[in-house]
Amino acid sequence: MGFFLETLFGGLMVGMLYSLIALGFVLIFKASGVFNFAQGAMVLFAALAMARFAEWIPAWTGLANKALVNVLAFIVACAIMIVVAWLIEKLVLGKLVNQEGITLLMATIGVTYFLEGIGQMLFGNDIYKIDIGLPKEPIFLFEKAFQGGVLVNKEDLAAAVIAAALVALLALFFQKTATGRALRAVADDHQAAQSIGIPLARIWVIVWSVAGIVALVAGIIWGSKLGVQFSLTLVALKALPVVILGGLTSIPGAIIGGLIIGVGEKLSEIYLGPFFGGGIEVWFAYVLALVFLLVRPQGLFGEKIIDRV
Amino acid sequence: MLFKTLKGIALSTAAVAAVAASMLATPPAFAQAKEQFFPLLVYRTGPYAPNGTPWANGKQDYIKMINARDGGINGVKISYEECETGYATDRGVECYERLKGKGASMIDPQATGITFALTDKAPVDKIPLLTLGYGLAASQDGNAFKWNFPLMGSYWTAMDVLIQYIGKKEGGLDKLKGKKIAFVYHDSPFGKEPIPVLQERAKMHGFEIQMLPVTAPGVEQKATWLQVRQNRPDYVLLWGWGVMNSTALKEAQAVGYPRDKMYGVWWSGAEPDVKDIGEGAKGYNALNLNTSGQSPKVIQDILKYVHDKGQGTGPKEEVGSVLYTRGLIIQMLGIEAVRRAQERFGKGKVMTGEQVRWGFENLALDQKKLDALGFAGVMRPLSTSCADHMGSTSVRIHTWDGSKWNFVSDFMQADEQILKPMVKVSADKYLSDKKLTRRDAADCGS
Amino acid sequence: MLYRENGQFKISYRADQQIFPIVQDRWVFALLLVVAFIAVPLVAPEYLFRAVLIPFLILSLAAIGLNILVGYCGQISLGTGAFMAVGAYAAYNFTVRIDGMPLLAALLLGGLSATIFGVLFGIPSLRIKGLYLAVATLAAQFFSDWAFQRIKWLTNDSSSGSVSVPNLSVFGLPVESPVQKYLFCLMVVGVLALLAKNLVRGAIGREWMAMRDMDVAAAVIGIRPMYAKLTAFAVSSFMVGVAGALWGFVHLGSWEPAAFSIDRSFQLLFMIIIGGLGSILGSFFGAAFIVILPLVLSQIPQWFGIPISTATASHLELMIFGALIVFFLIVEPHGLARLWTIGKEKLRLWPFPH
Amino acid sequence: MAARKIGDVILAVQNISLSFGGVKALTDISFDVREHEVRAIIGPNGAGKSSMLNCINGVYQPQQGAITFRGKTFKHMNSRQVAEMGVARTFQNLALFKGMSVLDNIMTGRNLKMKANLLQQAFRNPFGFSSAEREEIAQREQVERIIDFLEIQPYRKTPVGRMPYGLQKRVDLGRALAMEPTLLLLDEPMAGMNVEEKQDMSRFILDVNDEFGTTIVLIEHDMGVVMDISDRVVVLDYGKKIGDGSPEDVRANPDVISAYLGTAH
Repeated sequence: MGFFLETLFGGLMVGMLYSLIALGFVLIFKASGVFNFAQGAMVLFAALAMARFAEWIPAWTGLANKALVNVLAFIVACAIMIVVAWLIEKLVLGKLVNQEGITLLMATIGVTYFLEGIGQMLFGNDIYKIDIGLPKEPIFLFEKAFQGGVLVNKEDLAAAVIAAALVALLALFFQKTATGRALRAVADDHQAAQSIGIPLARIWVIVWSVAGIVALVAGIIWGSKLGVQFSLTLVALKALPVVILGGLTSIPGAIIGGLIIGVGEKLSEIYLGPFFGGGIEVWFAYVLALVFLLVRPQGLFGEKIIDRV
Repeated sequence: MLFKTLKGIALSTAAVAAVAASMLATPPAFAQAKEQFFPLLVYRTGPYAPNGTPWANGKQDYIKMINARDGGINGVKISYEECETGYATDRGVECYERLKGKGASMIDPQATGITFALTDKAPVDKIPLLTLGYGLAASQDGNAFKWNFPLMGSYWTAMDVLIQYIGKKEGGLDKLKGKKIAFVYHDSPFGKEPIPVLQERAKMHGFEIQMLPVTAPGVEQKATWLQVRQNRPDYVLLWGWGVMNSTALKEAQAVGYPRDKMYGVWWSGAEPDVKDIGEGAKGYNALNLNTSGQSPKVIQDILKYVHDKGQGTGPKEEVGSVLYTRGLIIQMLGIEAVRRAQERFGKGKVMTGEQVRWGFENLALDQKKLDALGFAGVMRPLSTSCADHMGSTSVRIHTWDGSKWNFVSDFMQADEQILKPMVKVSADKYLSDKKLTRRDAADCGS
Repeated sequence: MLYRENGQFKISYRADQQIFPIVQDRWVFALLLVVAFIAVPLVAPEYLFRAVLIPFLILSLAAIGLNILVGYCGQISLGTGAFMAVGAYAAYNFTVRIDGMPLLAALLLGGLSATIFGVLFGIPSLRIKGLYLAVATLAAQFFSDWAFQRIKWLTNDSSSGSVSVPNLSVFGLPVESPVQKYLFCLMVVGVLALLAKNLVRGAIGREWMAMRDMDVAAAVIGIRPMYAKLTAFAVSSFMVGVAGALWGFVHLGSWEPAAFSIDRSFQLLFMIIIGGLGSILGSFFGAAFIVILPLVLSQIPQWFGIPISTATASHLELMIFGALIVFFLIVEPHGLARLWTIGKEKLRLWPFPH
Repeated sequence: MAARKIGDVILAVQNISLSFGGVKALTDISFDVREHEVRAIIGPNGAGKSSMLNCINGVYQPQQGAITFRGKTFKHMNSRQVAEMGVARTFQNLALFKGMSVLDNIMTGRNLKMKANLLQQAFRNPFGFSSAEREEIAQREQVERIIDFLEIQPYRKTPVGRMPYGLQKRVDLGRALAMEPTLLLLDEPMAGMNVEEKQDMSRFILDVNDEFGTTIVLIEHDMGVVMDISDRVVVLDYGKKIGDGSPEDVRANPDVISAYLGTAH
């Protein structure tokens, strides 16, 4: 029982991180109808920027205060991601307006490769370290209830909290601010939004910037857990089933989907894995999502599609 | 208008590709007759780059040093070309095909998967494969694998030594009875190769093994370590490469598994695996085939003849690190094989693959030679024979103290009584699968 | 002035329906065949066969398969690697488990196994559309990665999970030397490419394209979406499967699941985007482009003496691939194939611009 | 207008109701179509005209009601069946296969008639003994007739995407005709056309109607056209039927007038 809870917690916390990345997907899809495969590359790129500047800033300026350095590095990384967003809008999306979703998807795969290449070229391809002082050692709960107690990883906990906070923040941003309303307007109907004078291009830059910053936060969390390294891009592949499970256009979908997948894959790995020789979590998430789609082709919270002719 | 020009560009891109194709038809300038060519298969990008890069740098620096210091091998200059495999088998094969055309006389594939693919091609192309400490365990049987040279050790010897050491810790192999040992391995030929020995030993000493495969590249280990946490094994054997190693250590820390109960293969015990965990990896143990540090003469020479001249392949501080040094050893062995071949087939000549193969098969690096080469203390003497393509495994355990690696054991050997028959069996299986026959004594002379 | 169709009047629909309605094209094609079958084997160096031609041919076949699915039927798949893997491992199992299984039969059986697998994973496409489907196809990818890694039976219990095939031969002729391998691939790919061409220019091809362009209208004129989509999946995965088997047997000789990873899937996707969606010829262009580009990049330093480190080279490769994908999607969504036809039209009008 | 004897009812729509989620698109619609007649469905935008056709050829599945075609009654239709029973259809905002040539677009209309299986098609060859090849040629001849009839010969091989709108409408019609339909559903065949184009299209429709005796159900906004070419008219508004009868009756019907106030052309 204790162990089950451990797994459950572990799954939920990982799930929260999946949600965070899935959120990036959903934001962009809602606003620009682009299924942004490059989300993972953006995570890597942002994390690399953060990690490297956290090294370079002290080297250049001789700053000692670690917290301050991290803040500075974070700001620089944000700036970089905004530039990236702007470039993507200018050079890619701006030129592919009104194209089919599939075309846009392929374009973002192109962007993925480009970012991976330039990211490693600019920032190197070693394992880098992001240290924002997240606690590493585990804590044990309910030690009386269960022998050995229930292990909860402080770092995961902190990560989950950060993720949750960010999600809340974004939800607020969407609901309350003028930009948020504009975003939703665009999401509902590009033409209409344009006609009432909402500048699409700017909206897109904003959305991609936000997605870029979400990617940065995700990158920092994963980075401080695993170290910043090429493989961070793979994290995005874990988020894909989340997105389609939750529905491409739904923020709550991304969150709940993330939790479902997170818990689902960990439980499956621990309790079903042994019968299959282990390692099933890699595809379990996808099969789960696939089976789910067969029941609801538009995902958990996605809108129903009606053919009009 | 713009699009017209862009289309123009596109058209010309296509044209370039076509031209390039034709240019490829005639591979650019072969290494001149007077140069011994070494193809360098490397991976400097992707999940395995952190470990692949120092290895590759070591190989390249050693060549540069030999050229600069000795002017080559008995006057034969060494030329080389790198090819990025990204640790991917098919790209490795492509690199092999590309570079062997330039007169390659030996290849260090730097990846087990690639080794497997090349093992069938090498005999056809007559190019020996140097797979120091990796590759096909069975290939130490030189009578079956004429062209493979897993010098200094295979995964089987590695596994065997680890079990022996753990046994010693427990105060005798018999004490392993009833113990639980978890095997966390990279789910690839690399990680699976040692399993037979582990099972054999488990049968012998009656300890229980828990298999925990990790899907490449190895960033997803949460579930793995939750399982470790659940079964609380007495020891964890780590068979990782690249980012998998550091991730494993971080997850171990996260579930609070004692690092000093973890033992890694010699590919899981280098600086990149632990440096950004620092204290968190304190107490973690791993095999190591070679020393690290900048004191040995060969390292000094490299600093003197290569890095001080600004010719260094990588950063200076990396010189002498574990994997860098292993790269040196591998390149040194390759070059010594050529030197040995020259002794028989003519000094100052460029050696062919077949001649170098003979060189590998008749290596006799005694302490004197090693000292002369500047490898005193870096590695143990090594000699091969027609039947034995490995030489002996003599390996030590080193432990991470939070800032550096320290050796905690003296040299250990694998138990050939156990391994020899296993090697023979699997070598024979390979031969029968491939419808090949063992080499006869006469062939050994060649 | 040489390239003209003026004065070539079609007096029958048959004549008008040929693959190459224009005389000059027929000549060019004939010449191409002569070169491919006779000239190349005589002159080309071994390296060219092993590092360029053989991979090019095999990947072209895979690209054709994928193009049928994505380019013609509009069902995007990110799991092509999986279908290649199924083809390769199925063929492998048939070879090692059945004594004296001839190579060709093994290849075809590999293809058929892939077909079954493909149809299986195609079924969702009846309900799931567009992006959702694209992601769903990744399930196939990751599942096969896992299956061939973990299910020992599939790799004939090889301790390491990597498999290798014994010496190849067809009808008693060895397929060992690069030239033999090249010719073998050339024939297999040639034949299958022709069949593919026949399908896409025939009734079924029109059904696929109809599904792609306007599925509702297609249904209304009596095209069964199920039949159209599943046949597309079937034919596509058959081709891809055979390609996979060739890749393992002829090109690699010994392989592990990683040879058919998701990177392979993307690589193939790039081939058809760059080569041209909905074009058999384009599949060849794309394959050629993707196979040659990295080699060129790696050779550039030698040609121009620019010192460029291996790492930089491969990073550049990633960047150039990425940039090219975007570039083609923006500028010429129909890829090199379209540029080819444009070139031809220009040539047809030459020297008079209009 | 040629003397066409109007026959018995071949299509009867009974109490059809259709809704998406909460939104009612059609409520309790009933009307019938006689053989050989030209039946028009009119009504303001969003009156549910297209939805009606979509129910008839199985794109939508009505929640209530039934459709009787040639004596057979269906709860809801299945597109394939409908097509096999000889119902063809053109679309309001062109649903042509943009990537394909005019020829291929119309050829798809013949697909139902083509029997060669996958393998026969794959091994198709010009050496005479290939059934697939023969079939292609046979069908091609039929299609060429339609191309001549619609006077679009010069565009045979151009991708429809690149053709002027008016001609695309013809191709749409051609694709439907290729099915040799007994019942032809035309969804605003003249929308967005100039006067000449409209005249051409009307001519084609009437020719089809009396040369092949094809029954025609057509949705049209242009009252002028409707009055000229249709025998009977159904009027929909907000998913309800508000009028049914000869052009004259309908024109006189007050509900219709009020529905059209402002929206009439």
